[in-house]
Amino acid sequence: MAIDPVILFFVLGVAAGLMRSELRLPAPVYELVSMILLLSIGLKGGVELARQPALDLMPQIAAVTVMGIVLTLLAFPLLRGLGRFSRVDAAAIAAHYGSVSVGTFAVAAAYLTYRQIGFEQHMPLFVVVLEIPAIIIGVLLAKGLGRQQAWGRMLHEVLCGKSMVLLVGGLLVGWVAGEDGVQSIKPLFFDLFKGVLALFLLEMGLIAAGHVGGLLRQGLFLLGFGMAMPLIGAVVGTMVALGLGLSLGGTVLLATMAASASYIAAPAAFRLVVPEAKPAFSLATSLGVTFPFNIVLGIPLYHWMAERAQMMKGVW
Amino acid sequence: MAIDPVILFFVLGVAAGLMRSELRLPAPVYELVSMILLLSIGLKGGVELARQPALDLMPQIAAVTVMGIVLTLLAFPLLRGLGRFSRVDAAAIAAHYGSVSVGTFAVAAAYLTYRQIGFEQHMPLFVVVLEIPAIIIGVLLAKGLGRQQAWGRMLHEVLCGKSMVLLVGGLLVGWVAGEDGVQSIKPLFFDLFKGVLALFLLEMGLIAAGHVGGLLRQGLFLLGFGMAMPLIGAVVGTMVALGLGLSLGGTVLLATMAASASYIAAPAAFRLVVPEAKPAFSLATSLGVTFPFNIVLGIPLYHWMAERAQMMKGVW
Amino acid sequence: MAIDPVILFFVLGVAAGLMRSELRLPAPVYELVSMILLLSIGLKGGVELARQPALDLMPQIAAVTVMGIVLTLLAFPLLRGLGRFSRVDAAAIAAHYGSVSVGTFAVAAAYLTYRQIGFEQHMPLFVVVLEIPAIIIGVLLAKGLGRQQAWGRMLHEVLCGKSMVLLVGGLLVGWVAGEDGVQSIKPLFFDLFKGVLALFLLEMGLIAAGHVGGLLRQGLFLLGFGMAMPLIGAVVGTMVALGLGLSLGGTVLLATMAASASYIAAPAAFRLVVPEAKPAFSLATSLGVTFPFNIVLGIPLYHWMAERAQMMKGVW
Amino acid sequence: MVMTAEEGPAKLVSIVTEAAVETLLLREIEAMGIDGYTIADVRGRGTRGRRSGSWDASASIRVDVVCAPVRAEALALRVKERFAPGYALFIFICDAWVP
Amino acid sequence: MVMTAEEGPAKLVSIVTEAAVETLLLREIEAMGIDGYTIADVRGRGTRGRRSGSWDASASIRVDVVCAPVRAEALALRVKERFAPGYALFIFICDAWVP
Amino acid sequence: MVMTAEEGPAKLVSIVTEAAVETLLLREIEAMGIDGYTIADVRGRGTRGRRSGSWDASASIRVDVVCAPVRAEALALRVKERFAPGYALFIFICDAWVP
Ligand SMILES: Nc1ncnc2c1ncn2[C@@H]1O[C@H](COP(=O)(O)O)[C@@H](O)[C@H]1O
Ligand SMILES: Nc1ncnc2c1ncn2[C@@H]1O[C@H](COP(=O)(O)O)[C@@H](O)[C@H]1O
Ligand SMILES: Nc1ncnc2c1ncn2[C@@H]1O[C@H](COP(=O)(O)O)[C@@H](O)[C@H]1O
Ligand code: NA
Ligand code: NA
Ligand code: NA
Repeated sequence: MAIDPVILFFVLGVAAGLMRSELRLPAPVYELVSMILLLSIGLKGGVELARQPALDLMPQIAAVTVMGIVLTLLAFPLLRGLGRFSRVDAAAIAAHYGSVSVGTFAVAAAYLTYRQIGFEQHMPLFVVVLEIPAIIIGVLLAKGLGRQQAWGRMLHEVLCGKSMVLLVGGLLVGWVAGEDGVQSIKPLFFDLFKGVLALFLLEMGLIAAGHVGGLLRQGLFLLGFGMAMPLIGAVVGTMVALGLGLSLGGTVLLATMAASASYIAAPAAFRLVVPEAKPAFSLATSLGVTFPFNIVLGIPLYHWMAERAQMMKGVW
Repeated sequence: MAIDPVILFFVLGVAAGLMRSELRLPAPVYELVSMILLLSIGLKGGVELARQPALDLMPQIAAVTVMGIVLTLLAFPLLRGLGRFSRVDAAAIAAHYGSVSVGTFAVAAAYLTYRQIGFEQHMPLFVVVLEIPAIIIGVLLAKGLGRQQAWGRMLHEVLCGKSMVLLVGGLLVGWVAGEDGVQSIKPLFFDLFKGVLALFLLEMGLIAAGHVGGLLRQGLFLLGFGMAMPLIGAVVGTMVALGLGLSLGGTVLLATMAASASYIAAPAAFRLVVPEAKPAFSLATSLGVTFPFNIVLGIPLYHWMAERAQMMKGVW
Repeated sequence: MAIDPVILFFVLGVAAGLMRSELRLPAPVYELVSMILLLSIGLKGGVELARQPALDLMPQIAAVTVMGIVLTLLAFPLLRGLGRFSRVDAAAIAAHYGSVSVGTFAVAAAYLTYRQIGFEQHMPLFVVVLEIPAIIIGVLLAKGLGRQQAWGRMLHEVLCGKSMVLLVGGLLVGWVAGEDGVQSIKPLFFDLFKGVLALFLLEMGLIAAGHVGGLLRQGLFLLGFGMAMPLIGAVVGTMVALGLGLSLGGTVLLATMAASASYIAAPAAFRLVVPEAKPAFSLATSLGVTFPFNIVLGIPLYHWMAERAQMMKGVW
Repeated sequence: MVMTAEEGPAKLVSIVTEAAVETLLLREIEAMGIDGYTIADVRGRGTRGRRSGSWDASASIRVDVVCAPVRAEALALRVKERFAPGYALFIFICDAWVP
Repeated sequence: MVMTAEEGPAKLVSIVTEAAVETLLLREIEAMGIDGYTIADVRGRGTRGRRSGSWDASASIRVDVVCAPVRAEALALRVKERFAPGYALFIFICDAWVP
Repeated sequence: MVMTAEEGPAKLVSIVTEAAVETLLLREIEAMGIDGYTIADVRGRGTRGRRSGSWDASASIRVDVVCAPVRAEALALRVKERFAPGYALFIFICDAWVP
């Protein structure tokens, strides 16, 4: 089966970056592109929320929240013990992995659509839900519960960050407007989605290529962690999905979310709230290793894993 | 009936602005978005112009021109007498209200389409027509007829301003190319229109939120004026529409145009030609009060008014 | 028959430029627009490449490569002998005319689609092929074969320039993904193509208007050359197309490519590799004369010429 | 007559003002016979409030002119006289050296 | 109390730092009673590596503040103290003159 | 060896040139052992005409380098020698102080 072209755009970006081409998305274009992606994912989740009673989703939302916290608490001791990172750095990296990457989610959704595998339409809602708890736990791990005063500002930075406002805002707009309401804005936010994602992945490829050098300098631990942690996350995500009774497609998506590491909301929040944490560590790992790993190898692997898991579950 | 999502984007922008989120459209994206809107409205008007003999529209064009002048001359004494504004400030604000807001027009057209209420397809032409006379009268009120020399430059600023070139240019392109000709550029300029309008309104919401503070400082008069003047305008617009025999939808649109205040062409022209006029007054009122008032409350109200008026006319 | 609206956008740009309007595309928007155009043309070529055995196209690719070299070698002595240009300037201008203008190609393809004249779908491939040889020959003419050392860097600049990476990258993505694969990104890269081309031509019009002054100063030779050279190119292109047995549409396209002068890849490469060549000469001629000449008069003329040629060929 | 910044001691005159007057300001500068300047799009805050740069009405530019010391003060005064009454405007001058 | 750059001798304090802290930095500057500054979006390189400016995490800003000479050093120190430990930050000061 | 701007007196070297040579220029600067600079996208006018910045061929950059006074002149000369013959280029130097 052919490769999804959006992945090819990522590969093109990496190649251009390694060839030292001067190609780059101008900053305002990158902002436009990521704005459309975030709003679009939010809108999709909101439209689904409008379709079913929100209360019915509460148990799933709770489970996903707990999953975000558990993943952060799993990653932290690994980084602290095996990786010998300082407390703040371990906490920051752990929070990135407990949180979620919108771009990876979009690639996985595209992967399923491309193969005509259905999934629960409210999955984008979980992207929004999963962004937050890991960041809060990460900050707690980094700073302890001591400095009360900064919490207000921290919550403000997390909840009023650009990406969060667009995701949650899109969700609310989609929820209030509903399926019929969003028809008129579909051509921009839904039809163009894959094309815009292609441009986004092109830039992500260029950025990832730029992080390769930094990664080699920081030693092999992060390279290994950046591929092992997604696998742990995918197993956890698959188990949660089974527990929630999600479909095959939904299982693949939740596994991918758990496996993915944030590179938009988490870096922005940590930069402001825990500036001592070095962004080079978390970004190089999440963007330079985990993101390409997930979109090229991970998603097909989680697909295979979800198939096995669904089969085994059927047997029991 | 559900709320149009484009309005929700405006509300999202206001909310994000008040929450002091760092969300903002980068300047080049704002320019792209407003370019597409202006060209699109011009193109639509031009395509209609191509469909019917331009001469037939002359009486309507003349009536709309006179309406723009009358509205400016109505607003000026109100601002001078009741508001106690200086001559130049009163003239500038009056010109903003005699002119028209492209964004408000677009929201009203979307409102009608959403409710499947038809309207004369040449209405965008009136947007173009209505931009100019109020600005010229406003400059005359501010400066008197004395300084001959500056008139050439003033006309140049008004007619060669970015927004005017795009509106009139789009109109001419649409006129020459005609319905068939513009088919190939429809996906960008027509299909994406509502989505692009949503992004525009998001930014307008952010800007409006930023003007709230300024408004409170300038006292209550402008707050009242910013809601009373649209009502006066809407009544005038409805009457003109009845006189011209427009349909229900056309009446709503002309009332909305009359009720709306410019925040693109007029500010740009006045900044260059009458710099003594303080933009804070006119912009805070037109963007911070009249624009949200119109899109949230005004348009449904003018719809109701137009229905009444059409019924009364039918009775006579 | 109506004029294609994309041409009207160019005319609008020229008019706005001459009227000294402040209208301009912000630099990041220009970059986005040209990125989409280049990727789109590459993708289209690649999809076609996927459809037919690449080997079958080898003879055509070779013929087009030779055509690019011949055109450069034709232009050089004209510029050196008649135009009395310095060696480097003559070489630079010649390379621009041996290379190809993506914008002109897009206008010609739109012209044919508009008139429902079919053409070989792999023509975009030739755009990519034709970009390169003229630049290399031009640099050879300017610098001689002497300075070995700079060749690596020169090839890097030519092949890793932004426009080349996007064209070739799009081609490879389209090739690997194939017709089915690119379906999901069609709305952005294919459906919006003409609208995006309209914005591009608007900016090209503004730039061309700015070059009019420079052109008059550089004397009449370049004015004449900028119209004569496309005619020579079109004749060469038509002959090559006949030799290759292309359809009517394919003949028009190849003639137009041969007639067109580069203003993206060639200027960028020469600026870096042969900085002594004055860009004012080559850009003013290619953008200020040849580009408008081709899109307004040239393409219909080459259409007429191709019809004659096809008829004459039929007679033999 | 056209004058360019000559080598040696010079002044850097930085003019921050509204983007709306770019054309008028450049015309004024060129009318003094100065034809070297560099423009950047900026945002900021001053006595006339915050200018966020996000849309036309709030866009600012910074025009940097390196010129002979004797012309710097004259340029600054002329620009101030012409534009300070109506527009957000801030000017500062630094010593510079053109190598 | 609000202080604006007065005419006469002054200092230009140029602060280059991460775009992420724009709001915090401006709050700090304003807390010193300074309400005039100009901001530009930039990219660059320094002791903390290359900052390409192409996306959020790598975006830099340059904030130029013209103020009274006595406050320049204090401003620079306060900003350094607050932001240098956690963020990419570079400050330099030039003599200026407000005409 | 890598040198960063040290605290104390320094020079600010501002280089305005064509965006096309950004990579080459930075390589030249780094070859002198300087690894601190700030880049802004600008437009402007000079002896080689107007550069509107609206598309590739007309794009300009401004590279600001703060370095030790002894290296400033050398940097400026080296850049002039390499780029002035072929490219639009303007350099000016100001006294600066790194706090
Ligand atoms: N003290 C200052 N330092 C740096 N920039 C300033 C200063 N004062 C004003 N500006 C800039 O100049 C613009 C206009 O200033 P003003 O007319 O005082 O509002 C502001 O928006 C700032 O960008
Ligand atoms: N010597 C210098 N000259 C000019 N700009 C500098 C210099 N050093 C640092 N910068 C700027 O300040 C930012 C932060 O510097 P740093 O914290 O040293 O990485 C860099 O990304 C540059 O934009
Ligand atoms: N006197 C000057 N003051 C400020 N910037 C200048 C000056 N002269 C030239 N420039 C800038 O340097 C660029 C190249 O200069 P030139 O090589 O003289 O055309 C111009 O496009 C301007 O942006
Ligand atoms: Na995760
Ligand atoms: Na009105
Ligand atoms: Na050619």
